[in-house]
Amino acid sequence: MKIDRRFFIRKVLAVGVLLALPRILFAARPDKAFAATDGDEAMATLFGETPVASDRVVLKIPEIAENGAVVPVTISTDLENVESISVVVAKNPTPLAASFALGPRSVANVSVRIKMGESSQVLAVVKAGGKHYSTSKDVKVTIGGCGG
Amino acid sequence: MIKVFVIILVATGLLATQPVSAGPERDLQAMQDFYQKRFPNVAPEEFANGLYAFDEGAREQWLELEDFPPYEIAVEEGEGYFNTPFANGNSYADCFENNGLSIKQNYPYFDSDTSKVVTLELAINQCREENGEQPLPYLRGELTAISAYMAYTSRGNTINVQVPNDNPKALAAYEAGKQFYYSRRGQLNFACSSCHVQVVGLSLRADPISTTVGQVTHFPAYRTVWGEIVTLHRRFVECNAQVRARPFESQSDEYRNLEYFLTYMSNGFELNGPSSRR
Amino acid sequence: MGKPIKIRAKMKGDIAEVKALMPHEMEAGFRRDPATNERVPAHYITDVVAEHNGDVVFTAYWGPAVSKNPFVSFSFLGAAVGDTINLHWKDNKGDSSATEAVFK
Amino acid sequence: MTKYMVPLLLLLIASPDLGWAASADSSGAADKMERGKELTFARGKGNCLACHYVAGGEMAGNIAPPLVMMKVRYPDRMKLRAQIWDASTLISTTTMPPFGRHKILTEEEIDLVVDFVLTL
Repeated sequence: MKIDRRFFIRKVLAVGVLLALPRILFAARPDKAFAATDGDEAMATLFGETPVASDRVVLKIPEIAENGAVVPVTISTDLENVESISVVVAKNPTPLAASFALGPRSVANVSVRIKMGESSQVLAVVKAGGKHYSTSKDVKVTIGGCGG
Repeated sequence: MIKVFVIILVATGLLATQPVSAGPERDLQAMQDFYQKRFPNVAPEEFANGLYAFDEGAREQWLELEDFPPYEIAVEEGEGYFNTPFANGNSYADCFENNGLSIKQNYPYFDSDTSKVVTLELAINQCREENGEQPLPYLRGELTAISAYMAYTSRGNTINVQVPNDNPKALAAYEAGKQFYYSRRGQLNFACSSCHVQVVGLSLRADPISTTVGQVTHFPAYRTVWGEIVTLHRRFVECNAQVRARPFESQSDEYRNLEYFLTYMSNGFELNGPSSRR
Repeated sequence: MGKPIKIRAKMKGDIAEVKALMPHEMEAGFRRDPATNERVPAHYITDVVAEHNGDVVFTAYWGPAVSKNPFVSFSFLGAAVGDTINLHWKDNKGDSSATEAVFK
Repeated sequence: MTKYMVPLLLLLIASPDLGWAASADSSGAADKMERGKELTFARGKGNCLACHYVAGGEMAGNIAPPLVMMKVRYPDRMKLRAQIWDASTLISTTTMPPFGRHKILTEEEIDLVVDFVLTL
């Protein structure tokens, strides 16, 4: 496939308007879980339990990340009543990379691009109906060839 | 995962080791034939996508990035700079053919008056100086963004670099660029061709090596390793530094000639820049 | 004030799909400035909130491991062509940015 | 000393317990082997993984032959050393950097790398 010019349509649909931030919007970020330096600790803090492995959580992430600075991740699930979706990179200095809070109108399908310091297990954790479910994948981060 | 080792016979022959003096047109044909033979399953126009032409895993990640590419930020900034008039009231559009839009396929070109290769970045700074503005630094920032915007307006156009038959100096500049590409340099003793011709498609650690043809189509490029958009010459600087050679200055005669040769080797390809690369 | 968010909002059947790119350094705080050898302080987006018709339909909490110039995409139900989606972010230094887009 | 290196290493691999004991009275041979290994892997030094598969290294390149059965392939240690020092003397078109001729590694470092590589 060729890179299509439609990849970005100029002057896209956005109208860049700067709005005043309503106070109420930002709910409590789980700061403690983000500060955790150990994957298990982050998950214990965030979830309060060990997630159950489930193939209903779908984690799309490259097997070999071309560049650890930008690793595209997509997490989706067909579980019902999804409350949150989180991404944990076990070997990152602070393993919790992102946590998404969903609402009743959400479609449980989220994409984000993350950094990985080194090859590591990556976990996608979905909270649905009060319980935690996870899928993990081992992702290798490429090492550049030139010695510089 | 252990990669399957591929034995490379020294079958790449003259193309791999030393340039044959056959003139630009025959060079181009030989180069394109070589890669087509090396990658029989890759559609010719795919080489414009660099290593993503033949590395499936990397390609998928690249397409993910292209879905909402980070270089859009630079293109938009570049458009803003491009449309901001100089102090004298003129603007970039006044310096270029077709108001500077959709023209990148003609760069670089050989300027008979100065007997030098003129790149788009050089022309942007010349335009500034002619209008009483300070030239911009070449390696990053505003100039790269302007170049990215101009490249963007040229997307889909076919690269059409000329080496005029009637100008021996143009041919000499082309040959100098080609010589550069095939010359070993640096402590590690690599020529550009050592990797991009001789062992093309194989992997240096986990990095597959791209083909010479199609190498320039996507510049300026957003390199995720740097997290910013960079010019072709910045890439040259990095390549030279990586083989532990002393890099030349951006827009030096050496790099301009190299760009001339390298862009000629992509004649017939569509411009698809800016694009994202590792 | 942070840089403007780039956003696309599109109806795909009854699913409202939002994609956004947010120009931001996302400095993790581990890197040293090569010139001064000083540690570059962490500077990253911590919260992203999307609002549709007064409802918060999506919230992202981020750490420093989200890539530079972050990209996010999410989807929800109950929107229609012509509706507006508002997107806001704030970072750990108190900067913020907001934008809105109309579903096509 | 070199001729003892291979059996010693085999011993180390076969039995870590014995390996500890052996390293105590091998007057730094194990240390040297460790340094050779480091130089082989280090990006700024041998960086052999850029092109060669080397056991124990991750994500090796596939540009050049895997470094396996080296003792069988190079019964003559000096031939391996010469290859690392300047591979272009054998094949002029080689892409292998001339580690000795271009002083990428010192003579001493080359010896350490050769000794390690011969254990592969």
